[in-house]
Amino acid sequence: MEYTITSIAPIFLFPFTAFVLNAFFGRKLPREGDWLSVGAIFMSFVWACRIFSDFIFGKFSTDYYVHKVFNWIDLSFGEQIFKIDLGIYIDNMTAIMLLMVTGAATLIHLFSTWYMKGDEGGYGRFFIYLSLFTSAMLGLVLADNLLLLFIFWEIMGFCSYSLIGYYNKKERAGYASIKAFMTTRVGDVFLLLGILAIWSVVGNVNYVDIYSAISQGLFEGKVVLGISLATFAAFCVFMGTIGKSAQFPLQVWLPDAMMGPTPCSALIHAATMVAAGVYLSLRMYPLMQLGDITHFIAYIGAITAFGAATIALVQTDLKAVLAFSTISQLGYMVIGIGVGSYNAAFMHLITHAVFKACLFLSAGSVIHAVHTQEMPQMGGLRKKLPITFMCMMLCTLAIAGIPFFSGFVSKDRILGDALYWGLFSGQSKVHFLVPFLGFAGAFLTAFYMFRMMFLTFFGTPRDQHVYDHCHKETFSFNRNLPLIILATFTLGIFFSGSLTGQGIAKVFPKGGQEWFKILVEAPQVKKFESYTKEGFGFSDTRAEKSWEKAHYHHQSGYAGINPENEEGIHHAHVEGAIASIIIAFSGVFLAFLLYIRRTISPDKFVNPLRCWYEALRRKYYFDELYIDIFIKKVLLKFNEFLAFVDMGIYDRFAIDGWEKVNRVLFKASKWFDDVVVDSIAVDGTGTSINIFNLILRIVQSGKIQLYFFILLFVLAGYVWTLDIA
Amino acid sequence: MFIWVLFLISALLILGTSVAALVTKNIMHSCIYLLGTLLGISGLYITLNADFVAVTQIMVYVGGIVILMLFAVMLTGGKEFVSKGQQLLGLAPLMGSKSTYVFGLFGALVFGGIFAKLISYIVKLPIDSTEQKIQSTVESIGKLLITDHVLAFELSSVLLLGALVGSAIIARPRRES
Amino acid sequence: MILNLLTNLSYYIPEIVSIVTMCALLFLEASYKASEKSRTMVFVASLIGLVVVLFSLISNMSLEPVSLFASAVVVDKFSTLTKILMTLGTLGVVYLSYKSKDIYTGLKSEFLIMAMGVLVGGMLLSSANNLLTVYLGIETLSILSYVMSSFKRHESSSTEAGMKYALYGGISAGIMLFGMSHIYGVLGTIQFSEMVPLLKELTGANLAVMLISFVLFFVGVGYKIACFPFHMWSPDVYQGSPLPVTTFFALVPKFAGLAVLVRISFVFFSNEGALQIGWIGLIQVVAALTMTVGNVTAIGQDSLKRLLAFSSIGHVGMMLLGVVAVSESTTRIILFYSIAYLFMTLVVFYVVSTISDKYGTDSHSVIKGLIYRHPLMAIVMSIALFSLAGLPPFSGFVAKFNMLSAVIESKYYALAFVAAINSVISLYYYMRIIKMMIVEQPETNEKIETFNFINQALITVYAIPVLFLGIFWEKIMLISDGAKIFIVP
Amino acid sequence: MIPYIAYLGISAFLFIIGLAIMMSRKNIVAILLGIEFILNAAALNFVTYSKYSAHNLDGHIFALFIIVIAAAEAAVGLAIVIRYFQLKETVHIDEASELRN
Amino acid sequence: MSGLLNWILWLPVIGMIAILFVPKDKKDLIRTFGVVTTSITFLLTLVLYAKFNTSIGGMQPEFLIKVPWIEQFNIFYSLGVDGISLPMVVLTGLLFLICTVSSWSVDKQVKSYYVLLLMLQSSVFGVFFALDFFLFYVYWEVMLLPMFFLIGIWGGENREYAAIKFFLYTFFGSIIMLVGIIALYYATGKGVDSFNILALQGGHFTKEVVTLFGTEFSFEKLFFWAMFLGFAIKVPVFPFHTWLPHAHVQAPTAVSVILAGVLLKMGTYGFLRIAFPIFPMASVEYSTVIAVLGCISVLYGAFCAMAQSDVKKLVAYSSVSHMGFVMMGMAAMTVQGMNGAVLQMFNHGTSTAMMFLMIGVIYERSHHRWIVKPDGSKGYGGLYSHMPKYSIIFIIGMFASLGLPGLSGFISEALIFLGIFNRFTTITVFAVLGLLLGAAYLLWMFKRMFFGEASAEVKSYPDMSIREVGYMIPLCVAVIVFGIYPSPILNVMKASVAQLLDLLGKFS
Repeated sequence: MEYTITSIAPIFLFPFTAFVLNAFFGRKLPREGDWLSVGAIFMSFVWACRIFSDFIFGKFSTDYYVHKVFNWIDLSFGEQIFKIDLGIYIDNMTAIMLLMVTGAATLIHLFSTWYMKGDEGGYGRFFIYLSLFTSAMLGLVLADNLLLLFIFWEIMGFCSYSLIGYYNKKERAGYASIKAFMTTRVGDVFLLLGILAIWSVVGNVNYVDIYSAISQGLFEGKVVLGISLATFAAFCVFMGTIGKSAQFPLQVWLPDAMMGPTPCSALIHAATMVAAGVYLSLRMYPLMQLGDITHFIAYIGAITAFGAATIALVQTDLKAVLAFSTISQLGYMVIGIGVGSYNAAFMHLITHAVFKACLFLSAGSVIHAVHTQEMPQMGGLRKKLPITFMCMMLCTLAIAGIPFFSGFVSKDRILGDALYWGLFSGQSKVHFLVPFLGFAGAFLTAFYMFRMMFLTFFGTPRDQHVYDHCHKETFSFNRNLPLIILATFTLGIFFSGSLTGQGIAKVFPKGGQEWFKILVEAPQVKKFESYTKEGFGFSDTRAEKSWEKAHYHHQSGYAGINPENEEGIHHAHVEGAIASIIIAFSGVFLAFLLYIRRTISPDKFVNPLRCWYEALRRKYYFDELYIDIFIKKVLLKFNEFLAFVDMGIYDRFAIDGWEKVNRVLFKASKWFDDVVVDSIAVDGTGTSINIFNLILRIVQSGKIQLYFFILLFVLAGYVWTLDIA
Repeated sequence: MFIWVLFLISALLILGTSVAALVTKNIMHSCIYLLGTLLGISGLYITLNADFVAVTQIMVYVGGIVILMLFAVMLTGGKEFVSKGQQLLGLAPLMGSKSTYVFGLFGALVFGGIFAKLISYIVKLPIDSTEQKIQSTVESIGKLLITDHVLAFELSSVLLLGALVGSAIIARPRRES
Repeated sequence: MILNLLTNLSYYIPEIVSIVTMCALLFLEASYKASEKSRTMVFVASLIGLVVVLFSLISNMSLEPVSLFASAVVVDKFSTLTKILMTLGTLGVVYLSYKSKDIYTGLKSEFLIMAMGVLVGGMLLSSANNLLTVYLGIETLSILSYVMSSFKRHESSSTEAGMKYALYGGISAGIMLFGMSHIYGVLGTIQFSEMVPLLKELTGANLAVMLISFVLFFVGVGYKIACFPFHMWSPDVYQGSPLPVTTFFALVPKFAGLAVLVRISFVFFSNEGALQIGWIGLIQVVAALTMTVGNVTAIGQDSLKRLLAFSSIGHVGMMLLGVVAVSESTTRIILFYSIAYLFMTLVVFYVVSTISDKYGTDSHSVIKGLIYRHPLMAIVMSIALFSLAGLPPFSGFVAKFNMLSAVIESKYYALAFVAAINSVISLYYYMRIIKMMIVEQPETNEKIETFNFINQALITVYAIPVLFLGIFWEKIMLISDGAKIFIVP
Repeated sequence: MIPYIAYLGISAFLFIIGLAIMMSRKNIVAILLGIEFILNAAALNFVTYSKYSAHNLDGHIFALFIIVIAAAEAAVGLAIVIRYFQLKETVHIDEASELRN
Repeated sequence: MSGLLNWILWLPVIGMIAILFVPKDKKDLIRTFGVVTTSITFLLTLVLYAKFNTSIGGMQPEFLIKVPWIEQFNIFYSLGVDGISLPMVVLTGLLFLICTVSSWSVDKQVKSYYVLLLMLQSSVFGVFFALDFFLFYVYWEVMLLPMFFLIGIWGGENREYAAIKFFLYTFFGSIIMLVGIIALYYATGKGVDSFNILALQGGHFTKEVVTLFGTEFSFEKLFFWAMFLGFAIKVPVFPFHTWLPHAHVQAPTAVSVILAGVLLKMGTYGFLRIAFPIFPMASVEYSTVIAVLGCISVLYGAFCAMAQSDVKKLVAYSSVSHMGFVMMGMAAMTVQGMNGAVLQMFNHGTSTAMMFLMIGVIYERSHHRWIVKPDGSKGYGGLYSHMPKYSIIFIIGMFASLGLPGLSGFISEALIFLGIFNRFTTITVFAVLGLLLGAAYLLWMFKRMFFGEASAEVKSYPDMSIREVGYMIPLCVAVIVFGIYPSPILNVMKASVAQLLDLLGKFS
């Protein structure tokens, strides 16, 4: 079966068309066109399934990809050559992403039709943005180069902005939307710089060209701003990830982004957009390695994973807990990238997308039912919302890293790789800090997720009014079906091909392998060494070359330092798995003690650590640091200062100045004439010679003798300067 | 010898009266000193063989302009504006005040500079100083006035006519609305 | 020999006609009682006389250049064209004076007499070819001007203006004479044509004296055209004088002074050497300073007349740039500039005169919101002001363009930049007037109805060349190009 | 033979005196008087040069014209001064600064 | 076809004369005349676009017009169009059409307003068409006159100051340029081609020397700076930018649109048409300075914009910032950068026009433009929920302006950055911050104006009328279409740009 552009593009075009149609005619359509969006994304899902199945069952190889290129901008004329080609690039990773995105999006769209119902004036708008967002995300996944990726990346940012600011009558929504857009934009700007840096070496930013350039050593010896260009580019690209995936220190936007409607949080701020940052880093993994910033990445991930988890401990807002848990989980993915756990990081991306989407949708279901987001006002809801509770529980188990659930499979593999990376790969033992923080974070995750569950669904209603207000949940197609489907996919078996992720049972035919491990490998730049630009083009390259087999270890999917030491990796994985199981359960147990049995009062922890607690509640003062100090005190003051200088000083004095000087001199000379000369100089004649305002007033003072004098004076000047020799 | 004597007398007259005209307090005296200077100059003209010019000088200047000036002084009251107690170093009040002196002195100095430069070159001029025979210039001047300088001669009448009419217009006491 | 002097008298018809007109006016004025009728008669007579002068001048344009009266004067195309300009300027002023309230009714005919006298002086000056005629010309211009500027006999300001003019004129004439005397002393002659060959052979002390003397000589000319530092009388005099007189001063004496300056520069300084370097250097400095002082001081003037005085100083600085070049194009560009300047000035003064007649003051505030009160006047005035500032597509731009190109052709780049910056400064104060006329709201909504059809037609006629010469300037340029200085061999 | 520089010196002296008068006296008539000194200085120069270097009578002619024109100028100038006095009752030069910036 | 340029150039004048004969009181007739004239002109520019031969780098021979004007000086009335000027011409046609429509609500002295507007259009076309230096200069200056009056008469409270400032500033630059023009005339020996912009191109003056104050300067360098000053003020580049906020704030809506949309482009157009090709050596040598100034403009404009509480002033400063990008793109002297710069000229024209039109729309309702009033209270607030149509169009304009991919601003900025990174890496790193700041001030402004509850006053504003939406739609379409597919513009310009780059390449 041949892939043509027309057989792939619909994935992107369906939601895009829905967007266009809804944007123009949405208001005139029945139900404001929501069916159009849902239908479109479902069609995309079907298409994605087709591609996925092709990739899984058709070839089942790591080397399989489709690359279509078409010319977007061609500035070449004569000797001046410049082209920008855009294209579609599908390999296994893309196929999986497509499936995840379309699947999650379909379900979330569906859920939205329930959740957003009755929202006056905004219902249609919501679906417009949702469609646009989905198409952008699909475009990003399909893109074959960083520029196109960047384009969709930014469009997603725009959609995120719009959806966070969806409730535009709330001032806070406005703040949150700007904060989200601007914070990610910081990362975006760096990403753009990274693209520029790469472009300056490679001549374009196609993934394959970048890999090829890396393998050919084109980056070597290039220096930018005193550091190696590779490091610079890698750092900049990773900054994109930091911004989009809400990593430290740009994590501040994501909690506020919860101002948006819950389905949009589920789709954008949990499942897809934030994961796009990780996706970018995965795509550019060879560059990260070349630029030697993997340690940096690992530490950023570790700090984020642990720090966000600590903050999540004290949140009382249901969505805020989820938001911080999202940040934390994204931190794990980033740790995965940093430590070389490529495959597991991507897997965690997918699993996280599923369970976090489900968590958010469940939260949405709860919030919609009780009309509050504050957990202290909930409690005991499991009787009123049984289906939601069940789904949410499954997801919580997954995220907490309980065995047999997807979260365990992926997170544990990341932690195992991190353990290997920190302890056994032969580098400094100091780096044990990364797995340590990872494990600590895992413990906290288990704790706070169950804290959330316990506070929400267990115990007795704390606010009877809210409880009474909540209707008993009955199965509804668009409310519960998405939850159930998503919850189903939190089972680890779908991802690992085994129950534990440790190869207990094999499901798929290609013996002894998890399908993830087979399908997803770190990009092997060596394969692209012989690649030349002409080799690609407008054709399907599937059959053209049989690439060399991958060099990495299939067993572990590990791509970091010393991947050959399979023994060590395996060893670390076993240790990691044991540790994380213990940790997960102990976390759950602690939560149980605190919030169900109440044998230990939370105050026991809070009181001695009062200031720490306060810091957590204030999210480590990042908002204060950024907004109050950096933006308000520094940036705005600086701006006001500059604006004042510009209009008040520069413009007034340097530009209008000569006129003002004239005026001032005029006044001064008048004063001089009237006061000084008249009172001090004899006779009040004003005939004293003052050079101060020679040209202006005294000169033209109407006193003819002064005129004479000036005449003579200047004349003498002329005569004396005459060069007679 | 006559020439030398005339020259010396005229020169002394000029120097003396001109300085006096500058420093005197009284405007009327000043006019009279001007008269002396003009006479001195006509004396110099005589030493320079310029008989016609000398005579015209006396006639026009002495007979016309100075009288005009005197009339003007009389018509305007002849005040010299000196305020007491503000004179230079409290010494003899000559004609002005400190500032006017500063002013006049400065001006003179400045122009003195020009002269210094000019004269430093003029003394180097190769000028023929041989004695010439004294003869009347009236006839030649008359000829020149109706040949070479006829245009200037004729057009100066326009000037004089204009000046005449102009002075009449301005000084005419008639008041219109 | 005497008859020989008269053979070329036909060249001198314009001057003779002017003098005759002047005398005729005098007689007319004397023989009729002061009444509206006699004033009209004098007015018509002067118009007729001026038109005849104009036509005779135009017919002179086709004649070959000659020197007359034993080389006392030269009649060449340059001088003839300058005379045409002066006559046109006088013509423009004649009607202005006739209708202006700034000149007492009883003095209107005297004004015309004086104006004819000044015109004669200007004509003499523009074709002067020896030191005596230069002196006589300048003095004729000056002395009659003193009278003209104190025409408002009952206002001390006017008299003060005349007095200042006289005093300043006296001192500068004295200095000029002093310089002339040394020129005469060194060269032994007062004829330009005899001086030229002698000048070439000068060396040492002679040359030094000569240079200084020429600088002193320049004082007299510079005073007439009001260039720095001899300009200081002009704002006071312009402000104090009646408006038609100010207009007249802005045109006729300036053209005459420029003509003589150009002639001197060409006759004496067209050969390279120490003299030329000294002279050109002098003019450069003077030009730059004149422009700057004129334009800078014009900012912040409240009196329109005073502002225009300073602006005309600025324009003189511009015109001096043409003298700096001393090249083939000098006469052409100076003449073109003068032509452009003539019409712009006429328009501006015409409007200012009308308005200050109406309100009795020439302060800025009276032109506020002129566009609402008399659109035509405001539009024409802004065209003229834009033109004065040197904006295309008006004639002022072409004039400035040519001026700059002459300077740049001679590679005086610094001067060109100074000139450029000066035209920005000048734009600033012109814009303030335009702003007041067009942008600001009027203080009263009263229409200006005294401005009748003849007036409207007249300013339109004045404004047409301002616009037309900005676009189709080739013809005039060719005519001016033909007007070369005739150096008597 | 009298050295020509003597004449020139006298004329220069006169000139400076004239300037000094013009610049320091406060009476307008006195200033006009100063002009006469200056003009005379110039005329004296002309006549001197006429004898010593030029050997022609152009200098004399010039001097004559200077005298004539000086007379005209003085007449007009004095007329204006008198007019001014009639209007302002003063001939102090610094009072005459009505026209100024 | 050869008369097409003449038609485009003189049609507005014909319309202007026609309006002059319409009585003052028939306001609608005058407006109709104005709109008809500009729409025909716009159609003609589209015809020009359609007839354009993209494979020719230089002037399109088909459209060249050359008639002697002043033969004595070798001045010609000479018009032509190439790939660099064509986008500007089309933009001019479009924006003037929109402006005449949007000015329908102007009620003060309608006749003079339309006369001046059409006069302005003709002179702007003249600048873009002129191939004769003298003609160029004349149009360059003539354009100032209607502009002065349009700002001065129909502007805001402080209009007089703004108008004079605009006029003087520009005049200062252009008069210095005039010195350069004349110097070139004499440097070429007053020949037939001395005022011919095309013939002057190619770096004929690299060896000439100029003496100024006794020091020798290279002719090329000295007069490059003269031209630089003239164009940089028009662009405007820091530190010559201060006229812009005043002019924009005070100008009426349509004039702001023209000013930002077209007139600023004349500065950069001047660089591309005149300064670079005529003085290639100096241009290459001083490209760093241009880039640095561009970068400073970007940042400085953005910083200043952030501190503004007047929305129009904010957008005005954003223009400074965006034109800084154009300068940088030109300074890059690479194919991407240069094309990006020209594209940015076009795109900034559309996006900033949108912003100004939108501000005009709200101004007509509220009669103020404060984001935050001087007393600290909110100027607007809640527009989003109250005026949905307005908000959506505003969002499109705003995001196009801040460079959102998919809208027009992004691709040109990206091209510029791609072009400049290799040459001026450090500058790029700083300039990229401009994108960040650009987003910051625009979004912050948007937040303050559009979010929150609508006050009673805001609730009294009607949403956009059909006319208002009507004239916004072409711009929206342009912003979106050229954001997604910029090739229709890039294709016409690339040959000309390539030719320019070939020339510059010889000197780098």
